[in-house]
Amino acid sequence: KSEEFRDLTEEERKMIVSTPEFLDFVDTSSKVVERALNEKYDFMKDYTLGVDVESDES
Amino acid sequence: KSEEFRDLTEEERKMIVSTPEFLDFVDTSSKVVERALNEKYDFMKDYTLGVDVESDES
Amino acid sequence: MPSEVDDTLKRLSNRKGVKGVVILNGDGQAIRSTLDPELTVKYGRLISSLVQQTRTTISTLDDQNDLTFLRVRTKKHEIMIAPDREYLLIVVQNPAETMQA
Amino acid sequence: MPSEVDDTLKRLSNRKGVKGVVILNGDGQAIRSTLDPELTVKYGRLISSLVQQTRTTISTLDDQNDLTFLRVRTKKHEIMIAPDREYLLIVVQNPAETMQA
Repeated sequence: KSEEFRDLTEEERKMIVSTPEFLDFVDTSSKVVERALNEKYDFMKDYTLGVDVESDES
Repeated sequence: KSEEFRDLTEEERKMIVSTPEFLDFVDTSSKVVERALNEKYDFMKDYTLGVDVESDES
Repeated sequence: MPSEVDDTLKRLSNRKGVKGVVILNGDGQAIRSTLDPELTVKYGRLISSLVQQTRTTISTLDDQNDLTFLRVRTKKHEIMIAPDREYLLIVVQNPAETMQA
Repeated sequence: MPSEVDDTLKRLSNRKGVKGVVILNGDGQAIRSTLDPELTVKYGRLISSLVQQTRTTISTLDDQNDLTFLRVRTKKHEIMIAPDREYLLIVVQNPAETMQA
């Protein structure tokens, strides 16, 4: 865990960010995440494991 | 990974299954999972990462 | 009441799209399982070690934080994992079957 | 068009409840991040290694299968991880803020 962990240089970032593969990835993955964020109902809202709260609104 | 991996005996299972901690756990965790299963909308339905399908119904 | 536990598991495993339900103890040993014995041992070993690493990851990022639920979406199915200090509930489901039709 | 990427990231990070957005390459190095540099490196290292182990777990269970999405729910927030062969999108959100109010 103490191995070298180098940051990317600005040039390396620029190069990656201009590839079609990267643009595709950002487009697709951001849509999936946005959809997940859109879920209106939080299935864990009333629950904490170990603490039971009664509430049923299905 | 080749270490011994012993199954629980029937008696051990019975003992665990009769504790209040275990009953609480099953009650709470199964409710959380049932709620997750109830989510009507699958945020990944139209997407496979790497394959982009256009569809917007927000 | 053990039969209550088995009723709950039966209800879960009868849900549309649910392929299997497993309950593990902290050592990854199965207390209940609807999967065949070989797959149960495989899941027990691999999923409990994955949960362990996830816990470690979370507490390394913030030692005041803790894992409460894990959802692993794969090409073939989704694995839902509900952990507490002692036990682990694993539900394997096929989202396509749950959602469509 | 890099600015398109930055627009997308800005849109994501402006969503209610979203605490941070990070994009990593396959070595866990950040290509973009809205977290501070120290936290970015920590997330890069830990989350990419967690995704690695999750991938290994999934393919050990079934070598025809592959990870598509990972959701780690914690006491404090949810970490959503969208991986592909090369890159990793990480979004940290506070579900309470997204859902309530």
